[in-house]
Parts: sequence; C-alpha cells; structure tokens
Amino acid sequence: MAFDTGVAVLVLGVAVWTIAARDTFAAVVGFVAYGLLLALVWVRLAAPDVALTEAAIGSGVTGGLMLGASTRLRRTDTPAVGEKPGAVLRLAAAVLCALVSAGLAAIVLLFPEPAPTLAPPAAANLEVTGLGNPVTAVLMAYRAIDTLLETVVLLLALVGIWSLAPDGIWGGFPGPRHKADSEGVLTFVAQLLVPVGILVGIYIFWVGSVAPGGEFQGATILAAMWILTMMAGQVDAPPVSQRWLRLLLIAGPAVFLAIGLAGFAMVGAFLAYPVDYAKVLIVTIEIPVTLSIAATLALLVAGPPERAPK
Amino acid sequence: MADFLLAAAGFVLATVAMGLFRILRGPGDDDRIMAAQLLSTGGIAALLLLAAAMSVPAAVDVALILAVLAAFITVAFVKGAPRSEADRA
Amino acid sequence: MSDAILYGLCGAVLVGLGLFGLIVHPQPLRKILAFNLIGGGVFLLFGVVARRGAAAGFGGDPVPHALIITGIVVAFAATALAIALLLRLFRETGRTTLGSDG
Amino acid sequence: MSLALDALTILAVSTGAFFFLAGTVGLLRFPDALSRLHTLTKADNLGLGLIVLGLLLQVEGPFAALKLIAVWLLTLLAGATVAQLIARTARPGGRPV
Repeated sequence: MAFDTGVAVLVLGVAVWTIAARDTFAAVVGFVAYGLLLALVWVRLAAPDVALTEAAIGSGVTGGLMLGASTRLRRTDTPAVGEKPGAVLRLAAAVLCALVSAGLAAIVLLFPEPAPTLAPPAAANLEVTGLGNPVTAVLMAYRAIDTLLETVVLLLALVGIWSLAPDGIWGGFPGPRHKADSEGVLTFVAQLLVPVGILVGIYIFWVGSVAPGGEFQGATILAAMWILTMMAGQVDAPPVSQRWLRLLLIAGPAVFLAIGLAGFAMVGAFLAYPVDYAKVLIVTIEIPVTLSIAATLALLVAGPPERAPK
Repeated sequence: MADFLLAAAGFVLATVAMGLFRILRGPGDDDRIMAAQLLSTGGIAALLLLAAAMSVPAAVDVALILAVLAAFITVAFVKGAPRSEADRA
Repeated sequence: MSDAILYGLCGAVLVGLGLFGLIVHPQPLRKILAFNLIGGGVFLLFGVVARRGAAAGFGGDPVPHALIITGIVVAFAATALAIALLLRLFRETGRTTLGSDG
Repeated sequence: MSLALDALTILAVSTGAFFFLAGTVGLLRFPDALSRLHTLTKADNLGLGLIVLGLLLQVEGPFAALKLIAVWLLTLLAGATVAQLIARTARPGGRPV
C-alpha cells in the first residue's frame, strides 16, 4: 500500500510537471517519465500486457515522436506571451477540471459490487482458441473485428499524414535525410542495438500466444529499430510511392480480412475460426499483421514526405 | 523475501524521484536528459525487483522493452537537439 | 481503500490535470501532450475496472485489457497525425501557436 | 543453502539500492554537468548491476537469467551513449549548456 501510494504520488507529480513546465522540451521529458511510471502501475494492476504496450508505445515511440517535434519547432520558438488565456479564464478552467476529476473520483468510489467481469467466459473458451494468453485471445478471437479495424485505423492515419505532403514532393521520401557518421556513437549504437532489438521484438511477439506480449508490442520494437537505423543514417526512409512498401503495409489487414471472410465458408460467420485450425489461423494472421503494423508505426513517426522522389 | 524486494523497489524509486525533480528544472537540456536516464534506470531496477517480489515474470519483459527503447530515445534526443547540428555535419 | 481504487482516484486526477493543460496552453504541441495525459488517465480508470473484475484465476478482466491496448495504439496514431498537421502548419506559417488572427 | 542465497540477494540488492542513493546525492550536489555525469554512470552501472546480481540468485532457469543480464547490458549501452553524447556537448569549449 505504501509502495502504491508513493507510485501514485510520483505519477501525479510528473503529470503536474508536464503541464506546468515552461519549456516544451522539459515537458516532453516529463511525459516520457509519465509513460515509464504508468508501465509500473500496470504491473501493479496485474495487467502485464498493458504494461508492455505502455512501455513500448506510450512511453517509447510516442516520446521519441514528441521529442523530434519539440526540437524541430524550437529552432524558431516564438514566445507565446499575449496568447495565454487570462487569469479569469484559467481560474474557470481550473474549477471545471476539478469538477470533472471530482465526478470521476465519485464514480470510482461508487463502483458497483460485485464488479462485473467477463473473465470466466474468457477463461472457459480459452482452450478452444489454442492460446494461453487470454488478452491475445480477446484481441485475435473473441473481439478480432476490433483488431482488424484497428489495423485499418493505423493505415488511415498514415494516409492522412502522407496527404500532408506539398504538391511537388508527393510520393517522395519522408522526413529529413540523416547523414551517416561512420566513426560516430550513433552508428555504433545502431549497429549494436538493432540486431538485439529485432530479437527482442520477435521474442515479445512470439511469447504473446502463451504469456503477456503480442503483435502490437513486438511490432513497436521492430518499428523503433527501423527508425533507429534511419536516424543513424544507415538506411534512408523509402519513398512512400514504392510498390513493395505499400504491399507490406496492407499485407496484414488483407490477410486478416481474407481469413475473416473465409470464416463464412468454413464455419458460417465472419472472423470465425474452425476449432481444429484456430491456432494455426491466428498465427497466420499475426505474422503479416505484425510486419504491417511495424512498418505503419515507423512511417507514422517518419512523417509526411519532405523530399521529392528521384 | 517478497516484502524486502518490494521495499527495495520503493526505495530505488524514491531516491530516483528525489533527483528527478531537481534536474528536471534544468538549466540545460543535458540535465533533463540525465534526469530521464536516471529515472529509466531506476524504473528498470524497480520493475526487475517487482517481477521477483510479485512473481510476475512478464515484468522482466517490460524492463527489457524499456531498456531497448531507452537507448532508442537517447538517440532521438540527440538527433533532435539543435546543438547537435555541428556534430552531425 | 484497495490499491485499485487508489490508482482509480489517481486516474481521475490525471484526467482533470490533462484537461486543464488542454484548455490553457496556447501551443498545440502542449495541447497534444495534455491530450495524451488525459488518455493515460482514462486508460487507468478503465484498468481499475479490469482489476476489480479479477476472476477465474486471472489477475484482471482480459476484455478491458485488450481494449486498453487497442486504445493506446489508436491514441498513438492520432498523436502522430496531430504532430504531422502541426509541423505542416509551422512550415506554412512559421508559427507554432494558434492565433485568432490566423 | 536457500537461506544463504537469500542473504546474498539481500546484501547485493541493498548495496545496489545504496548506489542509486549515491548517484542521486551526487546529481544533487555536484556543480557541473561533467561531474554529475560521473555519478550518474556509477548509479547505472553498479546500482542496477548489483540488483541484477542479487536477483540472479533467485531466478529459475537459464533463460530468465539470460534476460536479466540482457536488461543490464542494454541499460549499460543506453547509459554509455548518453554519457558519450553529453560529454561531447558539455566539455569545456563546447557549446555552453
């Protein structure tokens, strides 16, 4: 209990810092710390799958994305004095937010007893899926349609980002070209870390069928490693009009959808798996989905095309 | 044993937090990067201790992800930082 | 008070804090940060619901866990899109704030 | 035997936690970036290293032990990178921080 109180206070302290810091870069560092502490909280709440996701996406890749944006914006950081809301508005906002928090706190204190749960039915059907991790079973079997749509949402976000490219560089290379520094620390780190990172990513993905882990967490690490080689200047981001890249991006959702539709023929329902082949089909979906998500996440971080295609 | 490991996790987090707020204030970005570095090492240590204390082996995987991404974030810091222009060229 | 309720209250305060930042900060990047802070609070509240649903040998209800994972990934996609929009705005206008004069 | 192992774990973890304390105190008290960097690397390398050592005595199976060591080595790599890059910019004559 003392431990949890301490962690909760620390989370709140870092959150206050993120909101109150004068410097944007300092606020972003606070946000990275916030994600890291939330990962600890998820472990305490017996949700290791969520802890893995929070560590990988919430803190890691989102943090990297924000850091890049804050430093790019800072070069000509115009002071925002005069556009700050006045004291009255700030006070009104504070009162409103306090009320929202109080309302949510009241809901937390008035949760119904006994707590509603879907854990028993999830456990009862786990064996049919051939999986050992109930969260993966929810993502890939019971609520597979959510996951299918999620992969599509990621693609839509990427299409949105690509469409921000100015006319002249439509379909070009995303982001700035990073120069390789053959003697430098960055090259050394990239060469050492990337193979290890890829191994960790594959492990986290593979272990997901029996233990906490899975395709999103594994894919995020793979994406981070790709971005790392780009930042170290070892590879350039591919032009977004490349055919192989686009095939890679849609492979996951396409296989997912095809197997989902095949469910009509085999079992008579969308995304239904025949009992004997459930695990095989789930893994068949998961491998291309992981690769597609990894590519999508990396390109989401890389941003819109900034250099014309050759 | 579990109680001791939990207490050790709390102790490490508390010490790291003390330093965190001092150096988050800066003045330089270097200090802030060091703050994040210290917290990530402390967080990883706390996760490893929690994994043993609570018998949640998956917490070691969380620490593993944080360790991989800590190096990744460091590179993002440096690539983005304006002063690294000179280094990059 | 159980640990889960403690973290639930923490999540409630986080939502309020993030909402405050979203309203009062003029810079869009700070608003995006605040928005992600709210996201963390909401996920935490939902995580408490999951924790209270611990049954059948699981430490928590796996259905909300899966939804939170989906939520974190979608929040990331939205953040990436928002940052791309912001950087494009900066390229076009050289401004990093949203002024009333455009 | 298990009692002796437990005692060793407690010793190693306590010493590791002490190094974290030392690292923080150094961060708070040293005046310039380079000496703060010095204390930070101590906390990283020794503090986490000793905690990993203590936990290695408790793990079951070689794979779990391997993961613990991997976590430590990766943290060393991140710490060394930070140290290198900060030292480069914080050295005398470098850009003032």
